[in-house]
Amino acid sequence: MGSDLIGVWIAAFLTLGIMSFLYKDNPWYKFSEAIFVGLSAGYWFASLFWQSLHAKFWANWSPAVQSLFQGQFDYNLLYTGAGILGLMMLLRLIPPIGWISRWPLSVVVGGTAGLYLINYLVSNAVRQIGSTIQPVVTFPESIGWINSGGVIIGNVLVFAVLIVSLGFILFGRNTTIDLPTPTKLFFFLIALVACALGTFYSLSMPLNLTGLIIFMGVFCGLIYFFFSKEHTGFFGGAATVGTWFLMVTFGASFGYTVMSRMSLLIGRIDFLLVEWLKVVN
Amino acid sequence: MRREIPLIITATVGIAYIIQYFIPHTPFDKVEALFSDWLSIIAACAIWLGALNLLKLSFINVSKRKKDWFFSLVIIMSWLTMAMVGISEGPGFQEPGTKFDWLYNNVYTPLSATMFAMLAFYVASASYRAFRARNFQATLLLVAAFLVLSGRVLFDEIVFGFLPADWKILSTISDFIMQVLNTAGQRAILIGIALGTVSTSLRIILGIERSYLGSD
Amino acid sequence: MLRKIFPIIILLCILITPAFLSGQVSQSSGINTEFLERFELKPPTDFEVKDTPNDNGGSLTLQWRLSPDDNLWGKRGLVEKYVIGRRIVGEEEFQFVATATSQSRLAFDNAVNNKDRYEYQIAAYPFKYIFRPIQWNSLMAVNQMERFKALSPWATMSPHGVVLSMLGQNYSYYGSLDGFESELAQKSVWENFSADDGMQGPEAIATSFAASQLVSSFSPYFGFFVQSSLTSNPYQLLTIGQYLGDGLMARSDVVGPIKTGKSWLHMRRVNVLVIAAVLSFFILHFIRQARIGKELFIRKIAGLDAVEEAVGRATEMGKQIFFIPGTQDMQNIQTIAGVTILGRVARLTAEMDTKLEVPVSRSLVMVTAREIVQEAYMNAGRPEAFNEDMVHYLTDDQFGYAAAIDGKMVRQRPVTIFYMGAFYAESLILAETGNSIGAIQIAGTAMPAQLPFFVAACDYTLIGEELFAASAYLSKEPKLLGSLKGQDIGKALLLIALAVGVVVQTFGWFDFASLFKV
Amino acid sequence: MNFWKALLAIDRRWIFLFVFLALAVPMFLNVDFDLSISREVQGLYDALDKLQPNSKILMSFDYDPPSAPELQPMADAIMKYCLKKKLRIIIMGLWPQGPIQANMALNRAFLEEDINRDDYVYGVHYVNLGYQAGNEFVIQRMGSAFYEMFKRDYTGNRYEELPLMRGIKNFNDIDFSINFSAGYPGTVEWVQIAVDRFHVRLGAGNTAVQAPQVYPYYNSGQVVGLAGGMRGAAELEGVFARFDGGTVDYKDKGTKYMLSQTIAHAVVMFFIVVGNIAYFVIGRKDKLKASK
Repeated sequence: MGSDLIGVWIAAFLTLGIMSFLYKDNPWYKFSEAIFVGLSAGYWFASLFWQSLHAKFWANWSPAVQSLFQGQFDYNLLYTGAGILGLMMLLRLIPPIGWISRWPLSVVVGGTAGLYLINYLVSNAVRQIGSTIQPVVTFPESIGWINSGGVIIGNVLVFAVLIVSLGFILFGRNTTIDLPTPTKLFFFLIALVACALGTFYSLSMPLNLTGLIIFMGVFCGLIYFFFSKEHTGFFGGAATVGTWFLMVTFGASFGYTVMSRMSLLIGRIDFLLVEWLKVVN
Repeated sequence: MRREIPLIITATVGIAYIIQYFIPHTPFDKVEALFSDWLSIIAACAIWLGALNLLKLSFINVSKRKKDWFFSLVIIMSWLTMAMVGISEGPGFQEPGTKFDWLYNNVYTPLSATMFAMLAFYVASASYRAFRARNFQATLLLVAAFLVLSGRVLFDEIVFGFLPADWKILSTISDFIMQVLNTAGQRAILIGIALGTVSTSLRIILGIERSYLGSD
Repeated sequence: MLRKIFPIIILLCILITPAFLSGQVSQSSGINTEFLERFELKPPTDFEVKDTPNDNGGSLTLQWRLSPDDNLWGKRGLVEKYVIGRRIVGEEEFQFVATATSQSRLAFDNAVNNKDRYEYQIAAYPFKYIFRPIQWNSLMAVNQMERFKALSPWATMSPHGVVLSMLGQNYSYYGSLDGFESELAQKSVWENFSADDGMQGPEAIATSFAASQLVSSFSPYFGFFVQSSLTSNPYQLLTIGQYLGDGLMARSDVVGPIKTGKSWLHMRRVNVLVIAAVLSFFILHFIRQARIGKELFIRKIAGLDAVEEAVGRATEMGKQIFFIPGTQDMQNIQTIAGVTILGRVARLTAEMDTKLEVPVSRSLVMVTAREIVQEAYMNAGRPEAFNEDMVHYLTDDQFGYAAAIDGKMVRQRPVTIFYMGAFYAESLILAETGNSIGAIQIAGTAMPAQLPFFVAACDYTLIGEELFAASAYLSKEPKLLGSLKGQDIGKALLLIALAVGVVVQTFGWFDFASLFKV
Repeated sequence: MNFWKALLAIDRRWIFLFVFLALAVPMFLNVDFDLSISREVQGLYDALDKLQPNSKILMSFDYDPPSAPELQPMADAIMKYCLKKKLRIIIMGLWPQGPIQANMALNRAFLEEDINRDDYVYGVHYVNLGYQAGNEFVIQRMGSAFYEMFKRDYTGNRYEELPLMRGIKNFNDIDFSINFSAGYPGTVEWVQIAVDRFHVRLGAGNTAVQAPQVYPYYNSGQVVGLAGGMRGAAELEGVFARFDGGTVDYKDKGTKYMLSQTIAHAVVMFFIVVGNIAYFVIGRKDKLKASK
């Protein structure tokens, strides 16, 4: 029990030490930071030593070598190559032949490039395109995000987004929005009416609106990422709508991240109040 | 010699990786597992360079009695403690009850959890300071954040408590944002990233982009 | 006829009613013989075995249609699971391979070799085993190993304990392995097998356990270790019930023989191959064009025009520049993009004679970044200004690194900070601290979750693909600009595919999305 | 210097203090409220509810202490429910610290009066297989045989010595599986390999950051239920308390934190609003000055 108690006090000391940085940089923080840097570097050093060098290299290579002495060829002898590349890496410590460390480096970079080319193409591009291609008219049993009572709210939202985006792609010529002019106000009114009508009809129509919005968002978002064309005209309008989608995405991930981060802080405060000071049970 | 061989290695390894995705036949089925092991072995060797660099700079600070040299000493000591304890414990260094585990739980975990938790403060300060409805785009970001924030906690129960139980306005809106608008935006970003990655990878494999190899 | 059936129906109703009332199948009801007599489970049909395509052998795909008893009135039926047995052609006995839950139609056998030819059989198992109690003398309290051995022709000793040899036979095993005293063992048996505490005596136990739930069920194809430490715990109570017979286990026909094969091309991935080839073609084509000297237009990327200005400001103030290439290793393409940008920034700092510091969190990144910075200084004609320790390692740990950088920022007060690469949660810690010291911050990452924080706390942010475009834009090298143009063509093709796909899909001409299934 | 300008120029340390107090004070309050239960959490409950006693459930703990505030309450609640319902529990971890978190959840559950530690025998009713390195490859190889990946359990017992594990060869023998995940490797990998290739029924508990990536899998049915972030934890506790209340005290940290969480969100929103009001007021004044 004794070591537990010491542990809790050390943990509390360091927790407060890191938090003291919020006030300003100070020796307590510097101390905690130094411990953190040294300790975590040591942690990774030991982890990589056992989990990579020992578990991946030694555990595969040494039995292979042993069986080689018994006259059998083991496929794991290929790990000799990894060992040599690792040693080459360390040759960096000897500057005259340090350039040889580029060999293992190019293995890493080449491997990464090959792996990522395929992985990203498949999971980020091909799969995403595939799941964006949806029929616009379907008979969905239920639309995922709509709760039974929220159908009307949902439909208003869907139509608002659709119509405003479409309108802007067709009529917006600039990438900035000025103050509302009479034309735009008129357009806005039409959009409003259309929203209401759309909502009314969509309750009985088999439109896959979410699929349509997602399609539009992906389409416009990608247009924003065009580098070799000036963003004007139709292109500009679409790119602008694209940035709207991007911004909403950012806002949403911001909201989610806030939620997550706050939970972490709550966890820390819980540690201080419950585990350490025991003022709350 | 100093540049050509690395370029050949890069191309070979990269192409081998690509091929293994399309050909399941031996020997290509072994490529992925083998190279992922190789990469982590190389990285495990490289960490010696990093660790020595950290120790060297800290040691210089201490020996020259530079400003804050004491903290450099702390870095060295804590590095040595953790690395020594970890190495001496053997392959089961992370099992419960070991000294390494004790250090991990009582020193490392609070430090990293606190650093992680500090984000909460920074999030608050950033939202106070930086999230301004400067223009239409920024306003959209704000509104979306606002709606998602409110839809994920008790506001539906507290603010709209008077509505029927299945009329969860804020949750519905935030679900809509997450599952429709957010999905669309994320996909656009992801597809863009994929294309960027493909072209960067391609340039590296074909030796067009070679800056990572440095100079002769 | 009707008279005969009617009482049975009544009886069934009476038996079933408490089950509905209590919400779960009652365990105390006696053995349901009427059900037994009436019921004969139907086997799954159309059982097929195929070589799993697109692999390096070693796997077979098993498919079947559900047993008609599996799906009663759209709800979970009488089948608890399907048991699959396999034998090498020429062998007599089927070996147990796998079970699949009810309602499943597909299983894989990944434990076959490429040499042998196999035959398969599948059987539907009823939801609940129904057992006939066996004779009392085999419902035994084992207090001596020897006795156990003598009593049971199907139990043999092995170095690890007792093996009940059940291969090909229809026995199942009930038992409590956690008891150490006979009383305790008895108690567990009662708890597990008898819901009626009033029952006494061996007969009662036997009857009740016959209708009770299995502690551990296994298929007849199964060898089974009972307890490795039987000898040290002499009071284990084991009971063995005999399975009522094959009547309840509905076997399908035997299929096969079949052999696995290796394939040379993954057919389901041909679409990726085509897309990759087309993309690569356009990228390489435009790189070629650019090299020949064709002018290529690139739109402005907001953050990047600021790079020079930011470096310039640090020069004026005589302060430092920090460059943070993300917290991931070289095994991340964003890190590579980040250090490529570092090359251009280092060139600027070399030319303007500004102090550059690159604290990194991965050793491999340190090695690479040193190469790059050194080259930049050489190219700028100032190799003497390069010092290896401009690029230095801190720690591999995400937050340890963030803590250290925070400290460095408030102490050294750099004027300009670049964040280019892959970032996780540390992004905001860094950017907020950088903001609090009033530095100009330029960030770029392709991590969607971290972008909002960079957008909020930094002066300029490269979003996603812009990070990859940045090195091209900064260097204005034709080959890089060419690849940007190639990317754009790729994007255009994908957009067209998207639009065409939605139309085709809507009219239902054919399943366009399946072209993008991997 | 007018009021709004001063407000904008406020030292951010005041903000920090404000946040700290806003989160710490609700800790002292004990509130009980009925949350509305979302479909995805209800789905998780239904899936668990359908299991027969003695079904085998595989729990993968793929997180570490920094993410514990969000995930531990979920793990606690599910662990209590499974033990109470007499499900057989198999614990593993793809993150090194996961199995330790699992033991914490077990110990927390055994504190309940209804869940008597003596009734549960290690190796028979529950097993902790420990951590295995190799990320998604671990799941892949478990598909052919658990034994290959976990030759020994967390405390060093051999796989074949554990009565519970003897009847389990691979995913086919698992009735349900739950994954608590804070990132990579996590739910996404479980879905891609265990669900798509080996047809495991999977439920998930996620941090709020990860949950958005998992929602698509929930909508397509690859994940039968999902609890995301603190709200998910609170709902989970709520749903267990509502349908399975009795003497087990499900409402724990998830519910308790929820109030702090709500206040925290309110604080952030408040900051955004105040910041923007100040920004606009000052902006307008500056414009007025410029026009004069």
